[in-house]
Amino acid sequence: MAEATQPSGGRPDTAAPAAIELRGISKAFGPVQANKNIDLRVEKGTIHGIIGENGAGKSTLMSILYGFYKPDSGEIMVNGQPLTIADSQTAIRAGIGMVFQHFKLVQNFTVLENIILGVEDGPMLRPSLAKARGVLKQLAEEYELNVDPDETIEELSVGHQQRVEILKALYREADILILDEPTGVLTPAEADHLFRILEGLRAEGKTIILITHKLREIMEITDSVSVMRRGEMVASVQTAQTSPEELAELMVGRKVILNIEKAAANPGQAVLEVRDLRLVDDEGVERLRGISFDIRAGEILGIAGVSGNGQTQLMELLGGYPEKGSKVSGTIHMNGDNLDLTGTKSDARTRRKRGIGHVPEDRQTEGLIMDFAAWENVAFGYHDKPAYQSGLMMNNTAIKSDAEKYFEDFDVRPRNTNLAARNFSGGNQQKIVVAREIERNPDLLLIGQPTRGVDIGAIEFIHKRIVELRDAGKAVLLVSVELDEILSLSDRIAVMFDGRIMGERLPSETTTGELGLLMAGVTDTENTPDSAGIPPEDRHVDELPEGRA
Amino acid sequence: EPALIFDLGGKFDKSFNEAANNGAVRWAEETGGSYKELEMQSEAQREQALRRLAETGANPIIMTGFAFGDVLNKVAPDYPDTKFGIIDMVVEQPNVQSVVFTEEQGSYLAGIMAAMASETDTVGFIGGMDIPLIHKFECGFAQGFKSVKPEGNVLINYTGTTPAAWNDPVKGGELAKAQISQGADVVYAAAGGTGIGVLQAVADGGKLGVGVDSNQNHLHPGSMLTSMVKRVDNAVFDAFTAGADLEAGVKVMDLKADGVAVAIDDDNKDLVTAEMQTAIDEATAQIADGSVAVHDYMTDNTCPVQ
Amino acid sequence: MGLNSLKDALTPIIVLSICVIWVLLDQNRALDGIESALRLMTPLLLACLAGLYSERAGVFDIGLEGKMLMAAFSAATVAYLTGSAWLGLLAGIGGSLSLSLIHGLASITFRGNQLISGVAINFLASGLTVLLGIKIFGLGGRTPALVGDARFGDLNLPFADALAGVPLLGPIYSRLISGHSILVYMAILAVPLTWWVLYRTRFGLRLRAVGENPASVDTAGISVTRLRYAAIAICGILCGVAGAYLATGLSAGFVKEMTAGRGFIALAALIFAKWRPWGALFATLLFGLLESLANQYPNLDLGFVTIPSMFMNALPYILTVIILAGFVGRAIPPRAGGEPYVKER
Amino acid sequence: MDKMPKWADVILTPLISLFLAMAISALVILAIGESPWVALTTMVEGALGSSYGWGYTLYYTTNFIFTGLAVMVAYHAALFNIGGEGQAAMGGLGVALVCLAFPWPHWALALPAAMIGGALLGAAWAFIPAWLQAKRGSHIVITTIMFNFIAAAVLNYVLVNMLRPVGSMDPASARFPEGTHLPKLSDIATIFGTEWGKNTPVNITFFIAIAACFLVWLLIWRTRLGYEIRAFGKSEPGAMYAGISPVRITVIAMLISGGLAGLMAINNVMGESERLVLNAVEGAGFIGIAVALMGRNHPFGVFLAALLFGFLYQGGGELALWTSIPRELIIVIQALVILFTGALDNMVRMPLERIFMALRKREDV
Ligand SMILES: Nc1ncnc2c1ncn2[C@@H]1O[C@H](COP(=O)(O)OP(=O)(O)OP(=O)(O)O)[C@@H](O)[C@H]1O
Ligand SMILES: Nc1ncnc2c1ncn2[C@@H]1O[C@H](COP(=O)(O)OP(=O)(O)OP(=O)(O)O)[C@@H](O)[C@H]1O
Ligand SMILES: [Mg+2]
Ligand SMILES: [Mg+2]
Repeated sequence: MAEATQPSGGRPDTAAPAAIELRGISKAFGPVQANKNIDLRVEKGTIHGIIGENGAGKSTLMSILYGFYKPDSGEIMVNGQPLTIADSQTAIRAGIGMVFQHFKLVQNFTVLENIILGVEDGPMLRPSLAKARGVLKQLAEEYELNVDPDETIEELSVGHQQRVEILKALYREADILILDEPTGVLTPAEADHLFRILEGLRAEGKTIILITHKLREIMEITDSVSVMRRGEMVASVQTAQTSPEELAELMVGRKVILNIEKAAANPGQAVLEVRDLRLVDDEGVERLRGISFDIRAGEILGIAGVSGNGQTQLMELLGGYPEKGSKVSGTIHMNGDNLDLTGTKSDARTRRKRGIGHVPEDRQTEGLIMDFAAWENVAFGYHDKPAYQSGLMMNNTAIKSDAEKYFEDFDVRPRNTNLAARNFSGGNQQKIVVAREIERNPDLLLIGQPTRGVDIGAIEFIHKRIVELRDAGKAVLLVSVELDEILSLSDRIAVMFDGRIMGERLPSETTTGELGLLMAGVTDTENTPDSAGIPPEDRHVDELPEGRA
Repeated sequence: EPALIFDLGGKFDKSFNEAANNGAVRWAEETGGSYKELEMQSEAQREQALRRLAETGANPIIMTGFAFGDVLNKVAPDYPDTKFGIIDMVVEQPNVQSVVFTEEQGSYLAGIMAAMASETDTVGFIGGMDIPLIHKFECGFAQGFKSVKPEGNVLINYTGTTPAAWNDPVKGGELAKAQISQGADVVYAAAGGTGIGVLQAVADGGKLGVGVDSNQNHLHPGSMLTSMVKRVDNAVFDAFTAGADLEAGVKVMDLKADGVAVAIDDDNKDLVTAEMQTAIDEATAQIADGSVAVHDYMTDNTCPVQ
Repeated sequence: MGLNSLKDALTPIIVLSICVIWVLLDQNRALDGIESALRLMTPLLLACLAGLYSERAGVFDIGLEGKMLMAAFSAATVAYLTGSAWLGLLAGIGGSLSLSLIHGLASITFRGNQLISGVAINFLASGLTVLLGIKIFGLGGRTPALVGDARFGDLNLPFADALAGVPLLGPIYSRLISGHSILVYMAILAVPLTWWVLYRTRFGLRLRAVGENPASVDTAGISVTRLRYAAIAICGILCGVAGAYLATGLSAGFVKEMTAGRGFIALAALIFAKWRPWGALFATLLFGLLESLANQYPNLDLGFVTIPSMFMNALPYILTVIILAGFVGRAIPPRAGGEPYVKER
Repeated sequence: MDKMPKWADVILTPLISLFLAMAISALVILAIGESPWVALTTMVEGALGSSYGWGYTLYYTTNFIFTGLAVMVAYHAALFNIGGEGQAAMGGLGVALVCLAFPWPHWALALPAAMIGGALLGAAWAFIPAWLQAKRGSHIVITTIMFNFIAAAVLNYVLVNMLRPVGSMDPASARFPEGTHLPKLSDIATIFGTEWGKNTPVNITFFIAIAACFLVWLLIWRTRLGYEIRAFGKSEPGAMYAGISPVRITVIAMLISGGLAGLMAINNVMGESERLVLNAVEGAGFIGIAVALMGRNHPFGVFLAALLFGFLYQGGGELALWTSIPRELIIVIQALVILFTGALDNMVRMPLERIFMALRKREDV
């Protein structure tokens, strides 16, 4: 451990200059010191991982390298040459490419337009587009990065959007590729596919910096790894010489249990009975095609699937806010009572009154009002609760005292309920939402992507709480693209594909491989081995109905 | 020291505020006297301005525009020793002189001239905001026109319903062109700043325009048939001259009293034919002796000809 | 999808139907009316395209009115003083550009509120034009009337007279198309030009990108600030031409507040057009047509009832609401519009 | 966590901005060949130097409070209500109809009825744009602009053809009956035996405006509806998730907004002119936008901004009345104040923040 705190080279031959060398980089955002005197050395032709808790300063550091932010102090050497990176253009010219945590794509532009933006060949677009089309075809073949160049970004799945970002960097002939949490939005298959590409790039001599929260990925693919904590670089080590446990401890500053223990389920009465649920969105696309399932009290039903196969619509429909203009049919029974699917009694408010709690997939645009104070967010969705009213006014004291309690129980940091939600890190934001929904003690908890972009410490905590709720005899519907999460939390697993449930499995009796096949739309009977090789999302695009394109 | 208050249009409105200003300036030039003047800035200021002027001892205080009527009714009794003059409105108070003009008579003459100048038997009228005062102009004009050409046609447009109606020369120009395209060859504009656009478009289109309030003949010499002048300047001049002895009561500035007239000067004398001049003189005499009565729209909100 | 493209085609369809029906009913008046509509459309179109550049780049601009007013004043003043409409046009552009610069300073450099800045610019123009007018000419804010070369005259296209006799096309060419000020043709040409710039050039690509997602432009190494300044500069130039046309083309001089709300109508047209150049042409033409219709038929007699002039004057506004409510779908503004680009909080 | 203390942000920044605006205004005044000092003293003297000036300043302030609050409430629901002008005009019609409908025995009875009338018509005028936005997706900015024009047309028609006493030149309604005349603040002062603001139009509506500020504050930050309005304004998907109906909030927020704008008519129509005239609103609807934005969409800010604009209006009026400075100068000064305090505020804030950061660093060391 002792030697680990010294930044040291990736590969033994120290004669060659490092691809990247950062010295004493500091950066403050107002009063927040995001980076403190950071040193980092990344050798050529290696994959270097960077890990750290939410808000540790990883994205900031990489953005500085990419010329997006200007550092307050420090120097940057690229391939041994000192370089002042004033803007991203300089970084691009120095061969640095970056795939941001939040993609920097223009939603209503085509893939091609996004690719050439900023590196057009001349004042006219046509020649640039034609050239890019050719190059893109080559790159696609070379790296198996297929995307339709004429599709607009908003029509693409997140996985494909990420491909566009990678293609953007490759099109700019990047030698050094930075990926900020690339797998946060990917399915296991997609992530594997990405790693194969990264390995290919490494083989070509390119250098890759990979930011991730997933220790498994670090162990699997990186050559060396750096750990950041609270704006500081706390360690840089060879991956081969460390372990997940050690990294987790370096990151969080304490021991972390990576696998949660949970007792066997003890299911009771059916809480939710869903029959033949169908939903056609306002563009006429059938998003749910006859979904039926039960969830019993004291049980976690996990829904696995590639994102975009109807999980979002299912959760929104159960939560009481299907997209405007969509038509729904089927029945939902909650504790034996029929729930309205249309009309004023089908809204989220009524669902909450019925005892349905909901942690939405998108905490930033749905689960929280980012400009509201944390304590106000604690009442969000429950603001009409009688306990929060006093006469005509709202009882803010009651809300604040609840907020204090939740912050304490869920260890939300900083412990300041008056801060606006946007000032919390992603993990802590998620804790606020989860606390709000779980503490309400709902009969049924809908929880979507509970740990997306959340650091290890917080994941552990949130998982524990979900299991506790189940053990208290409540029903939980869990939707996640993380198969690990599904497998370790669920008592039963349903796999969704193209608006249908392809099959149900017990976690003890299934494997990642089998679930992967179901997620790709391969049903139990036609279990053909060759279809497994194709990344699932490639296939489902073709099978979507015409109206979608 | 006399005082003059202009209405919201401002003293350079190319219209009656400006005419009032001319009267005051002339008075100052001829007598060497000085006077106070104010321009309104908002509705609520009317009372403020009146009171403040009265308190500073200004006498008489002349104001232009019917919008002062209501306020003056309220303020005048509080300052019995001050004389007030209001133009375009009757206020019945012992210390107020109300000056009203018979715009319908002047417009009647303009209508006769337009009818005689028109070759297409179609003429146009363009008003600013659609309010009663402007209908008074419109109605007089139409009566005069029909008295010569009973079968002829008067096209009527109003500019708008917001204050912009008085300041939209572009719209004025388009309205004039629309009327020209319907055959109008003489267009009478009673629309403030909008009228400038009307007269411009008429001149550009080679037709004849009729100005209003002040003598606007000089704007487009040769294209201006005449201007229906309303001698607000005389009214102000007279009031200033009368000073503190300003006579209370209603003062009707009609054709007879030279309160309204059609302007004939060097700029348009070539357009005024001898028959036209005769017809004007005749009509003036008839109106004066009462054998021709020009209907005043304001009396019953209707116009006998349409 | 099919429904949406139908909705997009609706404005052109409405516009063309009005024209065709009108011509069929009363060809003579219709041609004059449509010609008038083209003139009325021109300032709206220029201002609308101005707003399009600005808003497509992510800078909202409710100051179109003020810029046009300032341009009208500067154009009239300089045209009067120099006797040249072209110098007036340059001055108009200059006047409008200086307000654009203020807007840029406030909303781009200092990341201020774009709406407030726009409101301020409208007030500023409204006050300054009259103040300067009084100072220079002493006519209560008016400029003296412009004559001769100080105004933009009407351009007669070749063969206009010769072709006038040809049935149908002849009158359309000689009366509708020919005989406008050069600025009208410039405005109409600006539509395909804008389309071409926006969709066929590098600048256009970047401009649209910066209005949708400035971070994408920034991470591509292009200056967001410079792009946005370029956009508002174009906006200033177009507003300048619009104002100059009002004062030195359509009328012969400046009258205070002479823009009379056209900047706001242009803004409405921009939303109507869904921020697209051809849409802008048809939306503003629709406004022009409605106003021209109201001008031609001031007291529409429907037989059983005569619509009073007040309502004929308000007709363009009423119909706009009805059309918006009934036919044109949701207009989605450029996503980054109205928000200053802030990298570091 | 903040870059500088709150007091600096809330007080120092606007004050410096205001100072800058005044400095540039002084340059403008110099440029037109007048004396800035005379202008300033005339304005301050005329607006704040006497109870008389205050009376007018507060009268205008009252107007701007209502329109400012109207814009503010809609703004919290992410609705940009440019229609205050039309809503206030229609509010005037509502007030006039109520006042003329009935020979009111006492103002205390007439006032609540007129308030309802004004608010109702103002709200009705906002309802259509709101409903169209919520249900049909018509952009509220366009529809409210259009409704301003339409309101002008309606008012013009009603005044000329229906409410105007026969034979009157003036497109205005008849005078309201005696029983509707609201007590002026000067009358109230007389009761207390002092003479204050004699012959100024400020009336008890001023207190209603202040109460409205407080009530709006309660509404937005203390009630469930306010919570829902703010949540909807910040994130529509969020609102859906929380079970807040976008249609309901859009319509309610605009109804409140239009109602507030309509209430302005109590002040100018019922309190001041005591009859309905054509252009009674006189741009207060538009100034409301500036007031709300400069007041940072907080009722207290709205109050201060309204006071500032009231001062500018009255001081400017005095300037135009008693000096040779044209009244348009005031519009320029207003523009500069809006520009510097509302849009260029970061020009002041950024350097200030740097100073405070540097000071803090030094303390830390
Ligand atoms: N643009 C910005 N302006 C102000 N503060 C910022 C900005 N970006 C990041 N910060 C702050 O800087 C700190 C480091 O943020 P950063 O995004 O680098 O963390 P991270 O390690 O990437 O976290 P995560 O794992 O959640 O992505 C955080 O406290 C964050 O709130
Ligand atoms: N009403 C119209 N009349 C003529 N051409 C049109 C019309 N509407 C759009 N166009 C043109 O058709 C082409 C395709 O339009 P499209 O809707 O795809 O624009 P877009 O690039 O998607 O715009 P945005 O980026 O705003 O979504 C564009 O070049 C556009 O200018
Ligand atoms: Mg990050
Ligand atoms: Mg599109």
